[in-house]
Amino acid sequence: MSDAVLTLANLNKRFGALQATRDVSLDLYPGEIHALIGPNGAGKSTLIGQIAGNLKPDAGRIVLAGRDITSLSVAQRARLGLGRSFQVSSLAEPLTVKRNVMIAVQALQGHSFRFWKPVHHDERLLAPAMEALERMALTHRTDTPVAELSHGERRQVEVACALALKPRALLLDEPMAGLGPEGSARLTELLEALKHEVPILLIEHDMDAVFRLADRISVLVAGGVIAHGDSAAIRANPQVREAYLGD
Amino acid sequence: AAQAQEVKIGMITTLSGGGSHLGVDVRDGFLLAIERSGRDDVEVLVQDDGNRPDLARSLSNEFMQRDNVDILTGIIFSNLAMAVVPAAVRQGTFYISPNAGPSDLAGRMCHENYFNAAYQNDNLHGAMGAYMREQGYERPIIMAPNYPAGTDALAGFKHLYEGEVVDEIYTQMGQTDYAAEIAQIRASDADSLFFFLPGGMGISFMKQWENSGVDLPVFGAAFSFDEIIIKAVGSAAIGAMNTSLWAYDLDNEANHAFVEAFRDAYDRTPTLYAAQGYDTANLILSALEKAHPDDKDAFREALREADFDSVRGKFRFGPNHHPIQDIFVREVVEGDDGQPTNRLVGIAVEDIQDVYHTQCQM
Amino acid sequence: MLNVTAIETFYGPSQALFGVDLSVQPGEMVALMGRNGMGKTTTIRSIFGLTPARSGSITFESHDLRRLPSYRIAQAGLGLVPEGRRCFPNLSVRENLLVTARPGLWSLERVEALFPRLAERRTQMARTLSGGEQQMLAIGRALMTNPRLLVLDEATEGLAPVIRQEIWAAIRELKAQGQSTLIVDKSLTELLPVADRCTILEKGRTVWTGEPDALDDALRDRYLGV
Amino acid sequence: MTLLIEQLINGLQLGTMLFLMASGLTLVFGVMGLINLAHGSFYMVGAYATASVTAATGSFFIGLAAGLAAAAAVGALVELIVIRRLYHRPHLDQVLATFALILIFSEGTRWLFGSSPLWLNPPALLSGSVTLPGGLRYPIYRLVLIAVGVAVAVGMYFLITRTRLGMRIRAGESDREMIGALGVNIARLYTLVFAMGAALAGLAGALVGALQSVQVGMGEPVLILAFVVIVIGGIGSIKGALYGAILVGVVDTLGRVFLPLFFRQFMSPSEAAGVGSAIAAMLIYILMAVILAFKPKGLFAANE
Amino acid sequence: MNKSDTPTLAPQPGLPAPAASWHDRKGLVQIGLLAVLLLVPLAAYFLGHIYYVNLASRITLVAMAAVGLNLAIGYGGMVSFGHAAYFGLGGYVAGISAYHAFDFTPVIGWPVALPGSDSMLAIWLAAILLCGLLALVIGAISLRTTGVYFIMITLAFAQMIYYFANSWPTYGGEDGLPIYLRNSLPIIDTNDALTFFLICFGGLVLSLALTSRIMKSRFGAALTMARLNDTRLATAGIAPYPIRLVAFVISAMITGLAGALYADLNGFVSPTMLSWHMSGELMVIVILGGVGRLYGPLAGAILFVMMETLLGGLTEYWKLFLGLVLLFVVLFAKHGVMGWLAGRERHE
Ligand SMILES: Nc1ncnc2c1ncn2[C@@H]1O[C@H](COP(=O)(O)OP(=O)(O)OP(=O)(O)O)[C@@H](O)[C@H]1O
Ligand SMILES: Nc1ncnc2c1ncn2[C@@H]1O[C@H](COP(=O)(O)OP(=O)(O)OP(=O)(O)O)[C@@H](O)[C@H]1O
Ligand SMILES: [Mg+2]
Ligand SMILES: [Mg+2]
Repeated sequence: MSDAVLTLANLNKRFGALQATRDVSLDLYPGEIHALIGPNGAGKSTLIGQIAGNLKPDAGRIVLAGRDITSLSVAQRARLGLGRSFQVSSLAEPLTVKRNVMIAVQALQGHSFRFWKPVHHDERLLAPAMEALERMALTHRTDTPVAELSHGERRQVEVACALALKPRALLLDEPMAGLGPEGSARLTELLEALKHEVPILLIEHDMDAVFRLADRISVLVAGGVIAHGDSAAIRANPQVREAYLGD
Repeated sequence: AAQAQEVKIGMITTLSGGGSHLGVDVRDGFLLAIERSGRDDVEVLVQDDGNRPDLARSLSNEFMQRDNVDILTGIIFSNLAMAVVPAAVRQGTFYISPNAGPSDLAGRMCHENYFNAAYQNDNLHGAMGAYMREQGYERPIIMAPNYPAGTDALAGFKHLYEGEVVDEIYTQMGQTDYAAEIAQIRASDADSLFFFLPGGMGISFMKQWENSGVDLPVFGAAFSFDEIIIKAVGSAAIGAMNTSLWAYDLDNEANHAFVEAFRDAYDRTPTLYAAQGYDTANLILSALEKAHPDDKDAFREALREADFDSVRGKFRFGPNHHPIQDIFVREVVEGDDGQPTNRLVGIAVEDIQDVYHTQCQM
Repeated sequence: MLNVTAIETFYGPSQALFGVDLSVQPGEMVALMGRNGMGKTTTIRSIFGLTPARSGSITFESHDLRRLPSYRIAQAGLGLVPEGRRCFPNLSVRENLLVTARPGLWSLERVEALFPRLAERRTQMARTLSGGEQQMLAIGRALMTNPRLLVLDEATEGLAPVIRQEIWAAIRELKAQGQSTLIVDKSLTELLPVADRCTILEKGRTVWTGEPDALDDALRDRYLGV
Repeated sequence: MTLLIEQLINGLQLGTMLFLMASGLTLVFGVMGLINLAHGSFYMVGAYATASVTAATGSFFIGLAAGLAAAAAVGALVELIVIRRLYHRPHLDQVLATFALILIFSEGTRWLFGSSPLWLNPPALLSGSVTLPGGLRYPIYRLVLIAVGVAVAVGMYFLITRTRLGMRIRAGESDREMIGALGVNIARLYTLVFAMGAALAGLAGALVGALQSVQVGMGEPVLILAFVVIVIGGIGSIKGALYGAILVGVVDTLGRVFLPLFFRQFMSPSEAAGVGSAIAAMLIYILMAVILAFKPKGLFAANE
Repeated sequence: MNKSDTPTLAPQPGLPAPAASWHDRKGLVQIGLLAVLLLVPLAAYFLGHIYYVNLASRITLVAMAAVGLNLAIGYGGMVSFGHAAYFGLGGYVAGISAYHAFDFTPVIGWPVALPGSDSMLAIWLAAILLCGLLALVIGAISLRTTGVYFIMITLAFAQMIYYFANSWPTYGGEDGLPIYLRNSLPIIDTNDALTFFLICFGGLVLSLALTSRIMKSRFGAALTMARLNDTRLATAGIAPYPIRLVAFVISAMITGLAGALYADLNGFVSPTMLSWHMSGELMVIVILGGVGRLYGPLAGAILFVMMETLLGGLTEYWKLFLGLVLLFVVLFAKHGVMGWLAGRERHE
């Protein structure tokens, strides 16, 4: 088990009286897509928040590639290779798509205290950004301000930003939400290819996609993991059917 | 006389923002005198400094460098005077102060081209100290805002009071609530209160003082008791004694003429500041009769002579070009119209001279 | 009851709608479809006067909606569940429901019965709700205005399958009660069976209108990418 | 000891005065998301209207009513003409526009009323002082101010948290477009709120004007203090404004009195008075910086 | 932190576009502004109107202070309501240093005796360093807060310094501190109005160039992102706090240098330079010119100072008209004077 890229050990988080995550332990292995499903409000986004560093866990440990990152800041974790997308898009609206992606590349290439060289036509920033956009089939939108994108397109930009970080582990919070059937299908394909480069922790309510993509599935209900297994096992689990899947 | 050439006077004064009624009165008094002189070769340019030193400084440059004025005047507040005067007089322009007389300009930094036609800042406070001593008050408590003019005021008071004061209270600039200070005064065993709170601060203080139930005789300098301020304070001001270098009921011919003319022209009773503005203008006019400012030495000499009928009665300059003059005591009483007004009581100190003239080397 | 004819809408200088036609009859449920970025949301924004159409006509019963400010449009009887939920984050769940409520069939009790989770979270601030909870809240909030025409923009996005089923059940129930609805949703399997009519947009134009049954594979492939 | 108690009451009273000003500001500021530097102008308008109507009619209470009405009317007018165009604009534009309004109001008032301060005193009914239990003599008018402040606080709290109007106001703050699309005439609502905030400022100006000098620019120092108060309390929170105001009032009062006494332990009285009052002047700013350094959203951060 | 709980304080300009070129309207406007600022005082000097040269110096320095502030407000989204602290500190550095040089007394006697100096170079360096240091301390604390809280905490620090200067008697307290002789430079005669103007003008051009260059760099890209969406920046792997802090410090340094020159121009420094009115005025100039526009502060300063001087001579109620003009600009020239002259900023 020691080769896990990302290990969560007994993460706990409380909001007042609400136990948002309860003793959650998970592993993410190279080459896999690990899906995290569960009812609305189960604590999935809260968990991602704790992994990415936006929320501080009350107890528990997070280990990325053998390194304990529990006490690191969001930015430090990102530089160590944690990429994420937000459930509700969080981009710089007035900037172009390209610029939104370039900032991730810039972080990756080292510190940002360079005051002199213009970034404007810096190929070292531009090329990797374009590559990420190409993967999301967004090249026709590179020079459009994000504010002018449709909902679905923004979701794609989010994923592109995460990819540009060349992450070691990718946390995707409902990347399919808002995508049309066509977009979903394309993203499904992409993720399938991508998982060989970077393992993905995927939160998704689109069960067609989840069952098709996930190597393993964990089911989170009321903050705790109630089931764990491959698609078939989860599909068959009566508890999961009742709490989440329905009939 | 040297009337052939035009004379330009630049007036920088505070016409907007805090303390603007002082500037308005100085200006009105000054212009009244010019008008009454009937001289049409004297041009007065007026600019508003908004009570800001940097703007005042820039305006003085404008007057000197663009308009080539011969004489500058008008500044109300000491800190603005400090920003403008030293540089202006060094460049050879005359500055005649109608109000502010900071200690530095009277002493260390005095200059041959600088004249003060009003007072040195300490004059009124010191005179009140002397007056209170003479009246037999033994335990005054004294109060002023914590800024140079405030600390100078209290120092000036103590200098001529020549006794122990019960306590000194420093308030904040622009403070509006004085409940805490009033409680402190009540708790002390003082037999009288002297305060220096110019402008709105004095109004607030007096109003709050009235309702507090503390019953001590109140003394101050004219700055907190000019006709405009006591009208705003109302009944609370009645009975307060204040020192002034002038009173509208001062009995001399120049003054009668001035008060009447001012009331005619502006439909209000002149304040101390109007009188100072008027005297400043008359001082300048008297010198112009003898010399043109282009002839600097002659003009300076003419100013020194102070050969004009001051509304204060007598007036002369000390060696540092600050006045040596009588300081009067006034009491706030209810006037004929039911509104408070000042009534002349007597002379507090005759021929007072500031202490800084010894530091002045001209 | 709702008639949209040939509207053109601009975001600043860039045109998003190039002639959308759409109508909803009383008691009818109309599905508005199209790929990402084709103008579905823009059409809805134009109906509500949020991004006013520059030309064309929009009428609702006797009202000319293009002449009304958006609050009058809502008062005329349109209820909106916007894309992206947009609950009032600084109001509690209950306050969100009550803040714009108008009297009618739907009351706090009925909405809470429809979404029991909202009842559990009654006093929580909406900003701290999970995504799905917020979605329920947005639907509940629109129902509380007791609209004659309900407009749902991606109302089931991000919901757990069970909940989604519940919401679809609720939508079907609303339909059974004769509620007129205009609906945008990407899950065709759920949408098509309930819809009475479909309108498909492409590049800001109405390109097809018809019964769901008439939506054959060729059309789907061409306009919806499935 | 009595002195300490008296000073505490003084602090409380200063606090309630500040609260009157701060409550309107926090309402407009927190709730409508508008930085309104011109709030101090409404304070001035209230005081001027009260002073002139009192002078004309001889009745302070008629004057007070006029002051409230004038401030509310001016507020509504300003909202309709200027503020309305600013909601969707960046905060900085609001700063510039309301700064311009300050200039216009101040100089406009000076044009109308002249540079001289106006007369306004508390009504005879409320002047003089009473003896409190414990033998302390205290001005009646100040006690009335405390009562008015508390009443306004309770009323406002109720309005914002318990009424539909309050909910709509808050909803409008977070998403103006949405509340409109759900059928609320948000524009009218905002005019109402703005006028209400202005009326509160006018009330403060009228009441406080009777204790201070009614003059042009009287609103500016109070404005800054009111900002300090709402920031310490947490923007948008009426409760925060109340506690913040009382905290600032008490700290300021006690600082002014006791710091000079404190420094007397090691300096001459003159020096101690100077140093003490210099630090006292900085005290509330130090207080604010310390509070924000530890609680970056104020003591009672709203919406959390 | 997401958008709904942090009001965006600054409007949303993007990175500055490439340097002014002859081809576009913006470039023309920028070059035009600089040319007017340079040529008018030149002409005035040779026609013998020293006053206009000094007026131009004043515009230049106010503009430069505002350029500093613009870096914080416009580009960094940090709405500082306390930049007068740096402007005034710069001024006091010049004043105090000159005061001691004049008196031959040390500025501090311990641990090392530091003599006063009337050399502008030394003063500039000291002003820049001290302002940077002060901004580092103030920024480190203030940047923990956001939005309106940031506005107020920066104001709080500035007010502390203001009250301190006001009641500290050594350097004149409220009366201020005169600088009898303008500080000097080797070879050059700084007392000559035109020479002094050219020094100021150089400072302005330098600070404009610096700002432009910085905003095009990687640091600028990060700062822009910190302003627009700091969660995104952090998620991308760059911590927003140090980026902001550094920008804040640079901004204070520019404003501080302008302050030092301003004191020399006036021959005088007083607490007014530290007051919140000064902070407000700088802010108004930035907004008036166009927030986050490189040449906005210059356009704003020209307009503001000109209005102040022109209206002041016309009527006692000039501030009323100033207010009306400002109001008109906000309501009808949406993106400030630069927006009006040169069109909206677009992002590449
Ligand atoms: N800051 C907070 N304060 C209080 N409660 C919170 C906070 N953030 C989240 N919660 C609560 O924690 C629970 C878990 O929320 P979370 O967003 O993680 O759910 P989720 O599993 O991502 O749901 P969804 O699939 O609907 O997005 C929810 O009930 C939510 O209301
Ligand atoms: N605020 C805006 N400014 C400029 N253009 C916009 C804006 N919002 C949307 N657009 C453009 O208008 C077009 C239609 O967008 P709209 O949001 O209506 O699409 P949609 O059909 O709802 O897509 P989705 O399924 O992704 O939500 C898109 O091309 C989009 O880029
Ligand atoms: Mg979630
Ligand atoms: Mg859409």
